[in-house]
Formats: sequence, C-alpha cells, structure tokens
Amino acid sequence: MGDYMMKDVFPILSREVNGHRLVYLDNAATTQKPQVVIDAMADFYSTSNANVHRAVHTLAGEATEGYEACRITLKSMYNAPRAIITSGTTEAINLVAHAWGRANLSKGDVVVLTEMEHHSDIVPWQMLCDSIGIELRYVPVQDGELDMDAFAVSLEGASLVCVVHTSNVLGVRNPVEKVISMAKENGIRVLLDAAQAVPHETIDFLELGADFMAFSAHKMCGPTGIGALLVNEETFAEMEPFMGGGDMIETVTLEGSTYQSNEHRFEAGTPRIAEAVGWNAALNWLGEQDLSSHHKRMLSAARSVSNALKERGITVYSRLGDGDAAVVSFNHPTIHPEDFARLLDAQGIAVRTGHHCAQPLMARLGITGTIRASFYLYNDQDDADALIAGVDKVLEAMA
Amino acid sequence: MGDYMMKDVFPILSREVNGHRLVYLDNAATTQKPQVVIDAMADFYSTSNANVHRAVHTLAGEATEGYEACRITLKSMYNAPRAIITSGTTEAINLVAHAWGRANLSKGDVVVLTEMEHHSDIVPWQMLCDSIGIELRYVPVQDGELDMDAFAVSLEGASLVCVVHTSNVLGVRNPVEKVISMAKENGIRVLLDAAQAVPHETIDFLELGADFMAFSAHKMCGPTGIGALLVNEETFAEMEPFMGGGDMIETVTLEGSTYQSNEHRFEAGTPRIAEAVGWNAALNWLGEQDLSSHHKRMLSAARSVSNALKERGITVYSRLGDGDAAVVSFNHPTIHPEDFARLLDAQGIAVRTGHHCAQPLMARLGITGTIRASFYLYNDQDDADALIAGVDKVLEAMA
Amino acid sequence: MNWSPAIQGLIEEFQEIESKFEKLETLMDFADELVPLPVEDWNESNLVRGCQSIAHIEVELANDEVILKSAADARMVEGLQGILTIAVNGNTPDKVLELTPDFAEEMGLLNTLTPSRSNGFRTMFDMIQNRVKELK
Amino acid sequence: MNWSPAIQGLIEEFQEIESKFEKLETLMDFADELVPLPVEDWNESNLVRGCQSIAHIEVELANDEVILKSAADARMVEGLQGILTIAVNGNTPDKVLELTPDFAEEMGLLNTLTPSRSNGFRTMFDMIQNRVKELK
Ligand SMILES: Cc1ncc(COP(=O)(O)O)c(C=O)c1O
Ligand SMILES: Cc1ncc(COP(=O)(O)O)c(C=O)c1O
Repeated sequence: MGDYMMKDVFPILSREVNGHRLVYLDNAATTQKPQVVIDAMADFYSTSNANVHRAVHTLAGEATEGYEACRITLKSMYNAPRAIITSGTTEAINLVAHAWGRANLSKGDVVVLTEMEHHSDIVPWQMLCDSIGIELRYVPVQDGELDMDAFAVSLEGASLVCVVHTSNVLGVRNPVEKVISMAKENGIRVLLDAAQAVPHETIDFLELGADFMAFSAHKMCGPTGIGALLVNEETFAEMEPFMGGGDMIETVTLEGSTYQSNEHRFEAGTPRIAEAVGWNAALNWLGEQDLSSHHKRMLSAARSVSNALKERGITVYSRLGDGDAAVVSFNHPTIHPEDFARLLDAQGIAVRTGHHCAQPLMARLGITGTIRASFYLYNDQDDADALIAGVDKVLEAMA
Repeated sequence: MGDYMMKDVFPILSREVNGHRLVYLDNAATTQKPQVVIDAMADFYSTSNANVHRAVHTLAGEATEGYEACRITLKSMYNAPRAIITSGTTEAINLVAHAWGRANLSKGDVVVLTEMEHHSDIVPWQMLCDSIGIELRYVPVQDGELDMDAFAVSLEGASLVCVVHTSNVLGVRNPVEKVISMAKENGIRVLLDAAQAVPHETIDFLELGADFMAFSAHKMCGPTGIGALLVNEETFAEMEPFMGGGDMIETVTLEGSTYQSNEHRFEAGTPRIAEAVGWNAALNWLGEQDLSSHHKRMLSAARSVSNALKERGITVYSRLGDGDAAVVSFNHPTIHPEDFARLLDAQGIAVRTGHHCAQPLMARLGITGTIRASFYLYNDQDDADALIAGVDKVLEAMA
Repeated sequence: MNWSPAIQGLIEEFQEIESKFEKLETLMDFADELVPLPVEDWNESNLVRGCQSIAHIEVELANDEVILKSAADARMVEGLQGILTIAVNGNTPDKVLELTPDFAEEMGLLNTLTPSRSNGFRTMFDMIQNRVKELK
Repeated sequence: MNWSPAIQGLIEEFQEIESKFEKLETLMDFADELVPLPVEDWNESNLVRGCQSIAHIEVELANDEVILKSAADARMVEGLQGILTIAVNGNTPDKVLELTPDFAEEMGLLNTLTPSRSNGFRTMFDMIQNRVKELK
C-alpha cells in the first residue's frame, strides 16, 4: 500500500491546521483512526446497539457477538489464553496490582520496576507499597538503556518484574526476551507494558512467556476508552476479583456473592461495547498491514530527522536502533520546548513536549522534559522533511 | 417534537428485526443514540482526535476542550461542584468504595444498602466488607417499596447510605428526598445510584443534598464506556486516589508521588476522550427535550401495557406511579420468560429477561427473574400496542 | 457430512420455514420428542452448566443403543433436547460419537437462538458425547 | 470596553497579523517589554501555579503607580508578561483593578495558545489584581 493511499485511509490527515497540512507526529500519545474504525462504531450505534450478555433479543445477541469478537481477535492475534478487556493500559496495570498483587503479595515482597517505566507502571505499585508494604526496586537506566547487570541483581527474592517493552520517551525496545527468561529462571512473574510495542509488532504472548501484558487500543488505531490485559492460565487462576457489579457475578445474595470464572469476572458493569467493535475493526485492519515494512520506513524517516537535528546542534535522546520505535526525543540548548513546539504547531506540525509521564526517566537524563516526534504507519519521509523544514523555520525565528 | 420525528432522530429505529419493524423496549439496559451523538464521535475522530492535557499542539488543545466540555456540562446540568468521569455507574460506585470507603471507613463501620440495589451497588460493598470488615445493613423491600420504618432503624450509627434512586427492575422511584434528609439529620453520607434516574429527570445534585451520585452515559443516549460520579466539595476532600498512572499525578519520583487536586486525581490514564465528546452531545440534546412530557407519554404507554398484561392473567410487578419510570416487569404463570422473550423477538420486539442484576430483589419477590419492557423517549403508544399484539401472539402459540 | 435419515429429515423440516416465529414454534413442538428425566434424577452431575434456564440430561446404554433422557424448565430448551433425542436415541455409541453438532447449524437453528442458548445446545451435545465415551 | 491607548495599540497590532507563526513571533517580541524580576527574588509566593513552564511575577507600588516585574523560562510566557507589563505599568491601582482580561481575547491571543497557556495568562492577570488589592 503506497503512502498516499495510507493518508486517504485516515480522514483526519486531510485536515489543515493553522493553514498548513496536518503533519501528525504525536503518535506515541495516541494514533489516528482509519475510516473503517470510525465506520464500525457508527454502524454499531446505527444498527446493533444493545447491552450485552444474558440477552435474548436479536440486537443484544449481535452486540454480545460484537463485543466478544474483539476478545477472540485479541486472543488469536497475540496467542493469549486470556484477554481481559479494560479501559486501557493504565487500568490493566492497576488491575494486576489489585487483582493479582493484593491476593499474592504481602509485606516485604519485592516488585522490580525500571526507571524507564511510564507513570502508569509506577504509581499503582507505589500505591500498593503504601497500602501493604511491598518493596519496590528500580532497575537503573544507563545511556538510555536498561542496566542488565543491575537487573540481574534486583531479581534476588523478587516476586514480580514490571517492565516497559518499548519506551514511550526514547523509543528504545528493551531486551524483553532476556528480561523474561531471566525472571522465569528465578520463578518470578512478569508484567509487560506493551502500550508502545503492539502498535509496531505483533507479539506472540505465550511464546514470549510473560504472565501479563497490558496495552491500549487508542495507540494502535483503535478508539479511546478501551484496552486489554492478556494473562496466561496459571496466573489468571491466581487473580481475585477487583471491581464488583454487573456481569462479573454468578450469584448475589445478601450474605455474599460468587463470581464468574472467565474474563467476565474482571469486567464489572456494562462493558465498552462500541469500543470493542471499533477496536476489533482496528485489529483486523492492522492485521492486514505489513507492520515490519512500515516500521523500516518510519525508522528511516525518524533517523533522517534525528540526523538533521544533531547537525543543528540539538540534543537527541533516542538511539533509533533497528528494533526501536520511531520516536525522536530532543531538546534545544536554549529554546524552551513549549516555545519550540508551539512554533511547530503554527506550521501544522503536531509534536508533544513535557515529561511524557516518565518523570523518573527525565530525572535520570537530568532534564525536565523533551520535545517528542513519534511516527506511525501513515507517516512518511514527506512528514520527516516537513518537520526538518519546520525546525529550521523555528531556529531562524529564534535566532 | 412529534413522535415520528423522534424516530427519525435515532437511526437504529429504522432497522428491521426478523422481518418486523424494531420495537426497542430494552431501554433500562441501554438506550439508543441520536444521530447527533454518533456524528459527534465520528467527527471527533475525523477532525480533532489527539491525547489530552499537557498539550501544546492544536489538535490536543481541541481534544482537551472537547473532553473538559463534558465535565462542564455535567456540572452545570446537575449543579454539581465536582464531576469525576468514570467508565460508568459501576466504576463510579467502586471508586467510592475504594477512594472514599477505604480512607474513611474501618472495621465495624456501617454501610446501609437496600434490597432494591443493582449488583453494582451491592458487590463493591460486599468486597469492602470482606477486605476491611465493615458491616452491611439491607433495608427490606415491602410490596415493591422501601420499608421506610426499617430504613429509619438502620441509620443508627451508620456512616454511609447507598440507595438506588429509581429501580431498574420495577421502575419505582424511591423517596430519595426523604432518604437523604433522614440520613443527613444523622450526619450520614449518601450515595445515590442515579443510573435509571437521570435519563428521565434532571436532578439538582446540590439541592437534593446527596454526597455522591453515580450514573452511566449509555442509559441516557450517550456512548458506552463512560459515566460520572458527582461529588460535593466536602466529601471530595475526603477522597484518596484510587487507580494510579497518567495524568492523575503532579510529580512522580522513585520515592513517591504527589497527586492532582482536581477531578483528574481520579482519572488515571488516557481518559475516555471521544466518549466524553459523544456524551456531551447527548447531554446537550437531552437538555433540549421536554423530559417531563416524554415521561408522561411513556408512563401512559407503559400503563396500557401493564393493564393489558393483567387482563391476560400475567403478573405485573411494577406499580407505575406518577413519579416512576416506565418499566413493566412481568411474568406469565406457565411460560418461561426466555421462551416468551424469544417469541417477542421473533416479532421484532426487544425486551429483557432475567434477574436484571438485582438478585436480592428477585429473592424478595420470590422469583428468579422477570420479563422487562422498559420505555424511553422515542417510544410511543404504537410501541405499546405492538407489544400487546406480540404478547397475544405468544399466548396463542403457547396455548 | 452424510446425515442419518432422521437428522436429514430435521434439517429439511427446519430449512423450509422462513419466519423466525414459526421456526421457534416448530422447535417447541419437538419438546414432545424427549424422553423425560424424572425430577428425582436431577443432580449436579447431569446439570447443564452455562445455560440460563434449568436443564438436565442423562445418557444410558441399553443393548448397545444410546438413550438420552432430559428435562428443562423452558420449552425451547426442551425442544433442543427433543432434537438431540431424535439425533441420538436408538443409535450405537460409535454412531453417536461420529456425529458433529453441525447439523443444528444446517437446520438454521443456532442463529435463531442467542449465543447463550446456542452455547447451551453445544454444551448438551458435548455432554452427551462425553457420557457415551465413559459408558462405552 | 474602552481600552487605554496602550492596550488599544496592542489589540490593533495583533489583529492585523494573519499567520499564527507571526503572531507567536510578535508575542515573543514583547518579552523585551517586561521589567525583569531577578532570580534571587523568585519564591513560592510569586510563582505562577498551573503554568507548565517556570514563571514568577511580583507587583510593586511607587507614587501610586503599579510596577509589574516578571520572569519566565519560556519566551512566549515572557511575551505574555511583556504584554501585561504594557497593560499595567504606570497605571494607578484603580485603573488596574478596572481592567478585564478580555483585551487578550480581542487581540486573538488566547485562542492561539493552548488551554494551559491561556490559563497561565489568566492566572497571572488575577495574581496582579489580587496583589494590587493587597497593596492599595
Ligand atoms: C440502577 C442501576 N445501577 C447500576 C447499573 C450499572 O450501570 P453500568 O452497567 O452502566 O455500570 C445499572 C445498569 O445496569 C442500573 O440500572
Ligand atoms: C509505555 C506506556 N505505558 C502506559 C501508557 C498508558 O496508557 P493509557 O494512558 O492508554 O492507559 C502509555 C501511554 O501513555 C505508554 O506509552
């Protein structure tokens, strides 16, 4: 599929921003949606909308099938025994902290995190620490990479390792295969934050061997408000219900309740029905793309940006290795990131600034924030060139 | 607005089901969406989609405004100091149990519930009971109404009263004004489950005087996957963060985190952005409707159904008083509810069967389920007549 | 697959019906075909799980012939049981084990039922084959 | 509202600019107009809260004239401070209290900034008026 065709598939990319064609390079925050996804949701609301489960009428049957089809796709696409539908990565990780953590960890038990984690994979563990007194160990980051020696040491007596597959700040793909095998050798459970991974590669969950894997639909062409937690059977059996109500029960009496035994056990209340329909469309659409050839193109575009920035005396924090995501995090020595980004926006170029919900990593890098340009499969060299030209215009204006 | 025009506004109502015009009477489970709501979401994804907050570029600014506009509408429409956006009623009540309950209740503290509660307002409290040993007291239901004498007795030493404003099974509107004033006289906090109330009446939250009010968008013409918890300032100040990650923090260090002080404190992770845009459109659309005249029409249609059913020897559990919702719960002495509902579905008529997530109420009524026909503002006497004719056809077939 | 004449007859009978209402009426007519399982024989092990209504099925072998006995509180579930009875009763265990539940698909029966009900059909079908395997 | 000639000048200057890029450039030019607040005077009480960049403002009164001193790490915030300086400095406390932040709206300035930045402008504006009230 040529790049021009790709731009036709995403209606927002035809939009003008401040009189310029939109150059959307904020994909690590959220991606745009292809027309098929937008249509799938609109069609659902226009033809099949109903509440799911325990349903006898036709619409309810269609809605239930639409909702469960998303789970079926998730399971088969990622080879996962269990797929719990959540509102996103953040809720998925909080679910692990509550449903697995509270049931299986107690005072003094060790959870290993890394300095590269997104806040969503730090704060739930800090909260659990405050509440039941687990111990948190952070694997340091050296030169933008996990310190694997320190990681090995941190495993001593640990119960759970939580690691980000691909960094949302640097694009670095961590050596997750190694991380998981080292943890597994020590009988330690592993949670993978795959929010930035699944948009770029299709992961075989069982083969990779993690116990939990969390990600969000909105970062992979799907709608907001939905995500998933993949779990293997053994670990699934160790989880206790988290939120209560709605379809997660089997029976409720005044004396107490019993719960469903499948994924519904963790999906309290009316689920994200239209969102599941939209996400399923996105997953199917992504499944038809050649992600690895897109990845090569994105990476080459990102590298051209990185090189151009460096030539202009700008600090680039991303290494952009072959397996890394096409994310370019940078800072100018004197221009404030917000000024920089706002002047890019005035040229129709959308990038993000700030700590990217990774303040510990910022602290390690000795900065408070970066400007981040992140590419996705509709971005091409034209976008990279537009960014470079935009940067030049900013540098000129600020000279 | 004439009823015919109303049917034009909701695209799904033009659909055929099993060769018949769709007669959708499963509104207590979820309502249909007007075209403006479907369009608002599709437009958002086609023109303004981006992640919110801490954003510098134009799309992110538009997305942030779209998301926050929903909160502004909620606050002004319901006169609420605080509106936390959740994934629905169920998550809102779980949020109260965790964010307020764990911080303010301890072993032996009493939470008063009623036998009329939806599972979503029972199970979270049973879980809290298991976890920290609070005591639960259930106010009994007599002849389909709350036993107010028992309620008065139950208040003794209680910390929190949780009550459903309008029953999803019976349509009964509880005397919430009285419930709240009695609780308040005793210095007790009140949580109102308004999931079935806000679709039918606009509630002045501050004037009513509850501390918490929970409801879902999907039951009031809005999208799935979003809902709200309204809170007054005093009680809001007593809440501790529940889920961690994303925008709910102010600072994160390896040693610990500080949290935002406004509603974002309770909205971890990328929020339900498109859903908020859709819900805002639904709230604005609902704001233009004359809810009380719709309510009168629905109630009159529901009463005609109720009378017809009774004439045919069918038991009706709903009383359909002037303030009640237009919900007709019934059972035939010999025909199984599922057979009944499936034969109605074969005629294009959508009703729900089962315990309606209210097993304790079923137990009190001495049954395991009902057939429930629930009306909403696009339903009219034609729909009621279609249901009565459908019932007659079922009775004939099963004779 | 080559269906037995009994099953082939079922498929043809259902395929002819266009209206869903009549399909369901016909389904309920088959309730008369089941061999009743008396209430006193209902137990946990013959309870059909995952079904929203109460249903029980029991399988016996007599003279190398399978006998399905069943009961349910909903007429349409009894109808499904009646159809299973026709498909199964009087056949040898081997014949029953060769059967696939696809015939219900061909009848156009499962898509007239909601997922939970059609799952119920599959659950009953699987229970029968498992029971037959045990008894063989 | 009838704006002072200084503010009226600002409004006209900005209204003329069509391109957003140039608007922002002009905004940054106004950074030169601020009266600097030396780093040693930065403290918690003059910190502008809710702003994503670091910003401080301090108000003094001399001869019944308001003097705004300010500092920020981002050039556009300095530009906002420069504009506030033009709007405020040299005026009497009463004149400053009469002012509304609508002039920034009329300049078409706030909608070129993101919500957080335009909130920053309002926060600074409110801080100035509150400080003036205290000093009066
Ligand atoms: C009275 C009542 N409370 C709570 C709920 C739960 O709402 P949701 O499933 O949207 O979380 C419902 C809807 O099923 C309800 O009717
Ligand atoms: C690596 C990583 N983890 C977690 C998250 C949180 O995802 P969400 O906000 O969708 O819950 C993000 C996205 O911001 C991310 O990039």
